[in-house]
Amino acid sequence: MKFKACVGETDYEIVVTRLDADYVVTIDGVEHIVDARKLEADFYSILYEGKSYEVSVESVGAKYLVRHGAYEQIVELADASRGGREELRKRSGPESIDSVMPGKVVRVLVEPGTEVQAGQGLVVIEAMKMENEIGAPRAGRVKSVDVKPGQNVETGAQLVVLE
Amino acid sequence: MKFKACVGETDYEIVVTRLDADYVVTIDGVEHIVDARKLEADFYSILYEGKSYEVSVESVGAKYLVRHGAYEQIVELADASRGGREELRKRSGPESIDSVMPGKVVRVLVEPGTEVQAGQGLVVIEAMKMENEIGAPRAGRVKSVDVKPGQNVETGAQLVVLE
Amino acid sequence: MAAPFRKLLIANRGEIAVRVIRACHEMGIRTVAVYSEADRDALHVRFAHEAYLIGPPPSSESYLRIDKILDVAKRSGAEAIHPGYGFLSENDEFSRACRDAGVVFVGPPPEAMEAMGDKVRSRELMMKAGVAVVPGSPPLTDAGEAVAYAEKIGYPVLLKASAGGGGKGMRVVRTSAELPSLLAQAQGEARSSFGDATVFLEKYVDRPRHIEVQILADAHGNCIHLGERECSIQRRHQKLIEESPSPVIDAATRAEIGAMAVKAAMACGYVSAGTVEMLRGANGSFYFMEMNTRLQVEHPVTEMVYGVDLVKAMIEIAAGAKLPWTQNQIVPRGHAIECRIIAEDPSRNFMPAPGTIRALRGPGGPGVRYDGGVYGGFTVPVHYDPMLAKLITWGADRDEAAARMTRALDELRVDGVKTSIAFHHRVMTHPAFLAGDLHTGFLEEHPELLSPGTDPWLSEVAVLAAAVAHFRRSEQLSLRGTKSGTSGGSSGWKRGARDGWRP
Amino acid sequence: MAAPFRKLLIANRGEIAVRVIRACHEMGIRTVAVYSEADRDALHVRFAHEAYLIGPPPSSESYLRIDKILDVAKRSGAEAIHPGYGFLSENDEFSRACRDAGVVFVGPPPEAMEAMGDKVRSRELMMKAGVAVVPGSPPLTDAGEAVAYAEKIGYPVLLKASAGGGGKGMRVVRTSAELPSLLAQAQGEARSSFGDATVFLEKYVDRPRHIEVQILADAHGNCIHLGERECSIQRRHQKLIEESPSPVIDAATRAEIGAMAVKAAMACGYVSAGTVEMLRGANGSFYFMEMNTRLQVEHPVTEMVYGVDLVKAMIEIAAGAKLPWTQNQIVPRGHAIECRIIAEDPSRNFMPAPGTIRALRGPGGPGVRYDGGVYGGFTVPVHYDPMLAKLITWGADRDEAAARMTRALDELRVDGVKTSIAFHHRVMTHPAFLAGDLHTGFLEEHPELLSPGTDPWLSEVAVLAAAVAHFRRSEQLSLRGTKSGTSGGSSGWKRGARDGWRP
Repeated sequence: MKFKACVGETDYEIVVTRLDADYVVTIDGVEHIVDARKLEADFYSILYEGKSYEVSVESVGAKYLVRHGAYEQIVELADASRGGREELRKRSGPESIDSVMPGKVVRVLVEPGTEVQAGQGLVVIEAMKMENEIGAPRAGRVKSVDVKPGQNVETGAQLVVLE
Repeated sequence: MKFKACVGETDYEIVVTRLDADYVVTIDGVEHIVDARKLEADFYSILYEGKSYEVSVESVGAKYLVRHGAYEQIVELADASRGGREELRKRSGPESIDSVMPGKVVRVLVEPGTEVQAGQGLVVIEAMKMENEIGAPRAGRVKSVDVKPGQNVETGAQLVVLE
Repeated sequence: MAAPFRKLLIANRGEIAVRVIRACHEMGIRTVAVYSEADRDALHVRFAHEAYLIGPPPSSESYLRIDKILDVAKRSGAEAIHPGYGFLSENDEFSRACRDAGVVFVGPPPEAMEAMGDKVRSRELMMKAGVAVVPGSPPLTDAGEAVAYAEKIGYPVLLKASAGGGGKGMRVVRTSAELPSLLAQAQGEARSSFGDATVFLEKYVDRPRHIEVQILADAHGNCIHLGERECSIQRRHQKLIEESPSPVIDAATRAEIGAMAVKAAMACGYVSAGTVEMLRGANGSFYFMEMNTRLQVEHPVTEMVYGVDLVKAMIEIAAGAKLPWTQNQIVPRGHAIECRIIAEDPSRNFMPAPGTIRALRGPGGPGVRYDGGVYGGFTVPVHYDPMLAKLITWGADRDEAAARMTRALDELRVDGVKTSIAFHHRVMTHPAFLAGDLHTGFLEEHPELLSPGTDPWLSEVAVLAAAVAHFRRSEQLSLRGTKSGTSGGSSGWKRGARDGWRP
Repeated sequence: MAAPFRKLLIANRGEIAVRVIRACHEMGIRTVAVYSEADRDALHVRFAHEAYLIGPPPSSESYLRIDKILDVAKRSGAEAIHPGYGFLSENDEFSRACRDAGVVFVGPPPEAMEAMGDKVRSRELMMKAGVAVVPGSPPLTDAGEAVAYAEKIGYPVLLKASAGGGGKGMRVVRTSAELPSLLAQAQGEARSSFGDATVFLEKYVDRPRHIEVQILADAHGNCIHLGERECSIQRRHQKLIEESPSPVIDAATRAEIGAMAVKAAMACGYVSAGTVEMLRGANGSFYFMEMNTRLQVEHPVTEMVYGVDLVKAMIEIAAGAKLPWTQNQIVPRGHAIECRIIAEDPSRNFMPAPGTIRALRGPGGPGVRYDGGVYGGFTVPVHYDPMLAKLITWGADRDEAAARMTRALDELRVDGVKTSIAFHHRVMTHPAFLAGDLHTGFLEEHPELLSPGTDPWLSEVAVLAAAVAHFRRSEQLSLRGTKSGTSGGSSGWKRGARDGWRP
């Protein structure tokens, strides 16, 4: 099986095959014999080249969040037949700003048409007894505001759309 | 749902129904509202009559091994339409003595035809670096010996049959 | 030794409720938990001997309901109530209601609580007792008055809630322009957190260390201190990492500030465990900040260094016991550090990250104490504090305690929610932390601590792990595909059923 | 402080391998694990930085293979090897092979190990040094000779393996009739455990307490003791529960037996951590039993009471460091108890109970140390020692340590295999244990400790829990039944497929 991996700004060509109980993972032509044991859901013990790692691997679509002890790394994977990084990155048009936590909307700081700067506050959500300002990830114009003060929202709820 | 429960020498008549998220468990006519939450496989948090218990409940056929902290209790359950204790207890004829652990047979102390007393050693199995004598649960005559010294056995392997 | 009470109710939740339950069980006291609808599966409910539902998730309808809690105490026959920290722990009305209901409140008498709980009154009391305080204002009525006081004291100034604690309703103000909006924010937070919008101003001491002294007083006039804790590493004025002793306090200073704390406690007729919080300026001068009339989150570091169980001591004192120690029997050994493991995302300015904990593994081995309030499978409610657990390590010296914490953080695994674990790991290995160069602006000074570092070697491991996981997932998907493929798929059956075909 | 080694190999498995790995990681030393085919998923493999397979499950083909272990040390670049306890830890040949291979052995020099490792030689050495020993025989050649010595010493006598430890090859003999068969058993066990069938006889002291003294010696001629441990609660001559201090040893006696232990260690040129085991007769007299030239399983109780990390001390000493303490800097505080959590069934005479651990929850909170070697989901191999974990508690006094242990045992949950948890719980609340009335026949004297007690109240809970579980299971079964019923069953589809029907 072939695919592409992106870590930060770096791309890798990956080939994975099985070898008995192990995996052979080739990264940019360099072969690694990986003894990976799935010990729990999303949790592996990995031995390779004498080194031992406990890693948790959570996937969200094509993104894998890999944690080893106190370190974490996001690895994006894409089918090698498609465009790799380009495919992973292509995003344009209006951007939905979603709540990253469940909570209660306490204030809405913008209205449709407001021009905002990157980092400017859009909505304030109270969760875990704290008020948290959700800011604009980039400059733009508010296309719609989809919540009202006092409203309870879940994680992923659309708060505002930027265009 | 109706059934009988036996704990040690005591029998109980049990009726269980659901009441919203709770259970109504009637023991010998006395009703208990039980808030039982299954938190893991075979593990419950139980609240009833103000008391809180964490219990693990492992079932082996009609037997339930219930543990709460350092206490444990075996509860046998049987369909009320059948004979209860009598049904649970009816066992006769030859008895298979099975290994309670995986290990290696180091010595066989009896042969077919040997008359044994309750507690008398039948087979010695080495496991976890210790020699363990498997004794006769009751007096009887050895019908067959099903293992040989040097043989590896798994838990549940038939060692000897008593009649 | 007979148990001081037969049964005790814990008017709290989370790790501190579990902490109090543990002390009670060791003392042979039966425990009564109370819980909101959001906490049916919480650890304190599971660990207590008894548990009673007291209302819907919002604290105002459950953990802050004095009537409901006293009703449970009555129904269950609890003889005493431990309030933990937060919620009703510094509410003198609750303490009085317990007294009126004939239930022992495990904490100070309401009069001492009232005197010390109001920051304005406690400052006045301290000034009278001759203890140094930070220059400040009386309670503020409007923005104009606030600007006037701020200019008199000199910027930067700190807005603080009169009734508050834990950083709620606190704001640093650096210019008069931002004062009105920050004042409104502080008042709003004070109102929603404490039901009292009163705030006041204080001189903001630059590069201050947060140093606090633990005291224990009995009802017989005896009071001792158990040295200091340093709690300078904070976000939003809330502590993240605490330690005992402070790297900058020597034995002579300890005796001096300890005596000051005892004097403060005695001045208000204090009984039980309490904490006198001070700011230590860069020049070594100490200012009284406030007295917390309750058990502190960070009490374990003192327990590990002094070999004393503060919760048990509070319970014995509440039952009328005399302090079993004199000041000179209280001897420190080694060093302890606590990290508060919170469900927040440090790289997003400590934004709360509630959710379901998929898996949790606690650390073990020598010198490690783990006080948890959650478990794998538990959904962290959005209604309460984001603290999941406290990890405390002890070492023969500060270096060993920090190295042990680093090791324990490597072992601690909380999957499913964002936590501060990796952040704590970075702090424990940071040169400024290891040098003991701390102040309350530590994180602003070292913003690199907020973001995960990169390690080219670990990138390789991450790629390998993701690749294997991806491969396994694809294998499973294609396995399912193959199965349904060879069997002709389920659609054949469905069609057959729809067509009324039966064998 | 620079790490004493860059990389260290741990020639062991289970909890002690994890313990050594933890010490190394705190010291900044990279760790190398070795594992047999049965241990791919073991915790020590997961925790170490590096891990190498050294052979099939039997110890003789893996953990006892000096050649393979030294080969891994060479390949991985490990500069030192810690042997843990058991396996090769008291094998002077291994110590020598390390020396020859230029790898530092973290333990005593082979000469001291050899002198103390052979029980017959060590007795001779002790007698020469003027330390009291239990009357005994030279190595026995046959049953006739054994009977003669036994009659000379007087029954009861104890058969012991010359090369052994941990109760392997030990038998109490009470009459001459049973001596020949017990001798054969002891010899057989000695051969299979240590590769050496040599056994000898000793006077069996009645109602003795097992008291042992921890010593630490450096290579510069300094040697100190860290007080005693009492390890009287045993089954099959293997310790189950240990504590420090002993409830019957006062400061003067401690100083006396401590000095005796230091003398014993100095007599053989000892370096590293070691333990001098003694029997204390009911009359208060002490007899030297043996010196264990390695880290003991029960070392944590000493660590908690003295605030010292013995594993780190061993590693520093192996790297040539001087002892950082003099005798008078070694001061005990409080009391610590250890329970060995084993996969055995106490109600079946401690029969081994290997299997798969379905779920495991470690205890937490103040004064609790948990040193585990397993985890939920792990299958305990049948090839090795049945110890799963050690639970250690500290208290300001013995009562508090025992109450805390009881509480921690309530929290510890190991599902899926039989364990000693409930047994330990019964011991911790038993009047004879709480009175400190211990001797090595404690379990024979109190056989009620081996069986679970009954509690009518808990029977009700058990019935309720079983009833709910049974009801849920039936519900699920009937739910499945209903589903397939309403859909007409899969048989229709199967027939359709078989008939070649396609949509």
